[in-house]
Amino acid sequence: MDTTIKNSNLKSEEYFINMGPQHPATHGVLRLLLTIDGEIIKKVEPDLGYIHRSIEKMCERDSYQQIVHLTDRMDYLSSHINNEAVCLTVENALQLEIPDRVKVIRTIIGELTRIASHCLWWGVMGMDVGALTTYFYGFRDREMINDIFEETCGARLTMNYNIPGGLMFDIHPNFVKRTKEFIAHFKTKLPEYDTLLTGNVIFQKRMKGVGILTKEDAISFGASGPVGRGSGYSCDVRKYHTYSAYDKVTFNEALKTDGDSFARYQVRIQEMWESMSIIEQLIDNIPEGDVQVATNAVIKLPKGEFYQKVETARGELGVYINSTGTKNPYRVKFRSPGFSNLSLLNHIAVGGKIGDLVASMATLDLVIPDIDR
Amino acid sequence: MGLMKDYKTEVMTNQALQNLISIWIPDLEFTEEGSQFLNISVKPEQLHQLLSQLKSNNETSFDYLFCLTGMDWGKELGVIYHLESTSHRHIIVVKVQTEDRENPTLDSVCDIWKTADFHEREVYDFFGIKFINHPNLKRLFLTDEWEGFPLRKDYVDEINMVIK
Amino acid sequence: MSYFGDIVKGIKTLLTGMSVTGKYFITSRKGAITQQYPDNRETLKMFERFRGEVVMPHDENNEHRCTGCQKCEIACPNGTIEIIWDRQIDPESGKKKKMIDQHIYHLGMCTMCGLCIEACPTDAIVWAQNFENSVYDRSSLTKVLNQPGSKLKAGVEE
Amino acid sequence: MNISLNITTTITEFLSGFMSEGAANIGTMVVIALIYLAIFAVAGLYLVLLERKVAAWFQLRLGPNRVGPWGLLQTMADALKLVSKELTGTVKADKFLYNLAPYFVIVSSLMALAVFPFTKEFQAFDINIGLFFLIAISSIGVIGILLGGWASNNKFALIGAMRSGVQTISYELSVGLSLITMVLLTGTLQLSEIIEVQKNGWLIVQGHIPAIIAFMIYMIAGTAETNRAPFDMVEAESELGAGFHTEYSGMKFAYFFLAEFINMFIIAAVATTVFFGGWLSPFGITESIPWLGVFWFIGKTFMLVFLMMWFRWTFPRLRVDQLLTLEWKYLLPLNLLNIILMALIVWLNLTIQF
Repeated sequence: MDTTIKNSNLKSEEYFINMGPQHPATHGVLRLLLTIDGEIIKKVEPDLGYIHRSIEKMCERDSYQQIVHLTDRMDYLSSHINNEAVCLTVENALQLEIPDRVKVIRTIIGELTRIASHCLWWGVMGMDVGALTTYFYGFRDREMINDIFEETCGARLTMNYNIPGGLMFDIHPNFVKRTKEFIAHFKTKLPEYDTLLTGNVIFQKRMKGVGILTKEDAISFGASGPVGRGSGYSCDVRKYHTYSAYDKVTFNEALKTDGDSFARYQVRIQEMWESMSIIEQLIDNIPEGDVQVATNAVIKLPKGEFYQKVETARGELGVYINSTGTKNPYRVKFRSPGFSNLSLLNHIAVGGKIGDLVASMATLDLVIPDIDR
Repeated sequence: MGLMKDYKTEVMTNQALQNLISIWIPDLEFTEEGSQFLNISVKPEQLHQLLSQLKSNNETSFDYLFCLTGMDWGKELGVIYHLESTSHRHIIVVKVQTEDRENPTLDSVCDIWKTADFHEREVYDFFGIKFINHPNLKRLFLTDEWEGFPLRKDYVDEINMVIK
Repeated sequence: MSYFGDIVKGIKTLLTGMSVTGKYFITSRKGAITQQYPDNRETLKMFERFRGEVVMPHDENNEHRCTGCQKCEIACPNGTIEIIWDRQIDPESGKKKKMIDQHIYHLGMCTMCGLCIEACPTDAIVWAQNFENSVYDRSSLTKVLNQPGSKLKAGVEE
Repeated sequence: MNISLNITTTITEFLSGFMSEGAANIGTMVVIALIYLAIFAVAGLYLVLLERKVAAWFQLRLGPNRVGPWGLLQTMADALKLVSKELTGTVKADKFLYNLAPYFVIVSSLMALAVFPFTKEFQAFDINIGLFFLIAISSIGVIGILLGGWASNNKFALIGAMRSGVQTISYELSVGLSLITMVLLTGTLQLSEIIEVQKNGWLIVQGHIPAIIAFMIYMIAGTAETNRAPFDMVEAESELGAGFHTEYSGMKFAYFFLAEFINMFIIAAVATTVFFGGWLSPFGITESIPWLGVFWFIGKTFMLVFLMMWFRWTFPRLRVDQLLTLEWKYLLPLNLLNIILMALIVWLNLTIQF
């Protein structure tokens, strides 16, 4: 769209506007310095660090069991998957043989986490584009998952259910029943998400062709998760670097090639269906067995470097542990999906309106503690 | 959809990678010890050449920089690049270190992978490594007036750091 | 004509959207998903695994199971638990042994990770389901878990 | 019934019993103004409550239920709280305009209320250009919003105000044209006479197809006129924080807020009068009891208010350029076509009359 006024003596100036750190659309304490010409975005510069806790430095003084609970506080919407990532790294380094029961339970809870995270995303994304009611419908369904977590893990968000070597304790006797109830419930509610929002003409106008990210840019910017897959970039860690019980189940990788906000939206909706199918395949076949393998009370990793990728609800989480053979890691690095996804915000928002910025930011699904770590 | 995609692609072996890459630049150090990937140690002056070749070469085509880690090895500062190829699906790790702790400088790889922009700013913020040719090298997380680089091993902050 | 077709289609999608909210409006009498929190205190029951705060159960003789081994203190990532102990003469055996004086728990620093309870070899500390932890003064978040005058239950240490 | 429902004459007659004619007229004005102010302050508050309750029911919540039975006094308590709050403002604000803006908004919306016939003869101001007056008055409110956004010296407020200006100028056109379509059918602008015409069937039935199209256009444009979702570009809390009233607090904020709800009532009341027969009961079932007209008028209006709330709690918000596309590419051409269609129908006598 050509927005310049030709042959005009009108003088216009670009101006700065401070979006955040307290702003409804930034979902936390992200601060964006916008350069705007009228309504058109010229530049977006994120300013981070408002809740940086330096988890990486804290990890250097903690034991390996203690690191796990810190990762709850990174991407709190997929805390279980974060825990799993650290545990997998430690287990691989120690070359522990993890019981199948643990793998299956981890996978089920991981997929439940993904659904819960996407439910919340759907709610707040609707709110960002102005449909306030979606928030409550999304939360209604997420609430059931949170109850399942609370009953089994003892906490709703920061679960800390994994320990290196397995799970902290066995699943609750009601777990299977409640999960099946949830799947049955959610199968009736997810189509409602589509009727309420997906088909809506206003919503489609707001989303289609907004925040376009090409496949090449997606790879170059290190986009992962639904953001990458919305651009046609096949990047599902569960497929390429399979872990836990993902090799035992069949599921499709949700892929869309448009690269706009609507594609990212559709990818997430489809991921919820895939997650449900994964849970259904596993929930009746949880193998019997132990939920822990014995580890030393003080875990010492062998000297070396260990890297583990997992697929959180937001994308690829990498855990890099550099060990010198002591009980504390020498260096821990978390490659968080949100950090890379945020870095492409400037790229996709420039040229759009303020409303477009909000819409594309909503489909990036940023969680600020994940970026700030 | 419906069609099951084949996710098992032919991966170049580490040995083949090593053979290929060692032709480009002679004095690289290769090791697989203590790591699940092939590690390459490179001198700072050859870093940019190696990395751009790793990306542009069709046989390697490491187009996905999935992790950029700043490191403090005690004596040296450095950066670890984790690279993956989205077409071949092999992974390689490139390490670079500099012994200059007062004014460490390395080449920026922003022009090769755009994601390096933020990651290098993070490394600059926490380790104080300056990246030459970085378009916008300023503090990312910390305030501009912050003194010191917190993730270095010799950083001391008696008020905020709780040491057990 | 696609111009008018678009209008009709657009209106149709809007009406389908309204049918969803309309359905919930009509059935809203069935009950809300929200809870009337302070009113439902009696019926509100937390799950038995819920991590509210760490407590040390005492039996009717005012005896606890904590031997003062400090494993919880070591396991805690945040320095939430402090154990003050000294060697006292055990009245039964007459020997000097390690006994807790105070098991201090800083609720304000606790992240509810549960590592201390996993670490405890004698099950002396457990989770309580109380979640109403807000207080007016930060200092009242520091709690002493063993009751005054309590002592170690016999037979725990074996 | 001996007491005439024509309140103006009733009060004037009563007052002229003990004062001169001029004084009585002025007295009447003051009394009626006070009555209207009181009624609509309360009505505005209860519209806010209704909105909150309706929103809650759409969203599976309970809504306000703490203050008074079923939360009926909630908005009263809110108003009390707002009155007692400090009036803050920015340092470099244009103080005079900043303080003036809320009054512009609230006065313009209160003025429009005067012309509605709530039931037969129960009308403060039966002007013969009634509809024209309404359209004119309802455009004044936007000046208040523009002033408020400009004078706040806040960029978010300014963006909101500019959006508001764009939006109101565009949609004013559709509101006017869709009403003119109906005027073709009635042949009068006077609201009381528009209702008289509808004794042979509500206009939405009389004018059938073009009337229904006009009604739909009117409701869309009317919703936009009140700056409510899906057209709440002006506030757009996920984009602009709070838009033009970012810097307002206390009672000044409450004026903006109340004005929005009274405007919504006005838009719905105009639609009731023009499309749904005003205070006329369906099929004339309660024609013998004129005061029941108030019930029918309010009832119909609230149905339309509910419709607008339903829009708000279902739809996402449009983007600012889409807002203009909708108006200039869809509503306006359709409206012009619709006028021709209506003219043809009136000319060929194809209206449905009972």
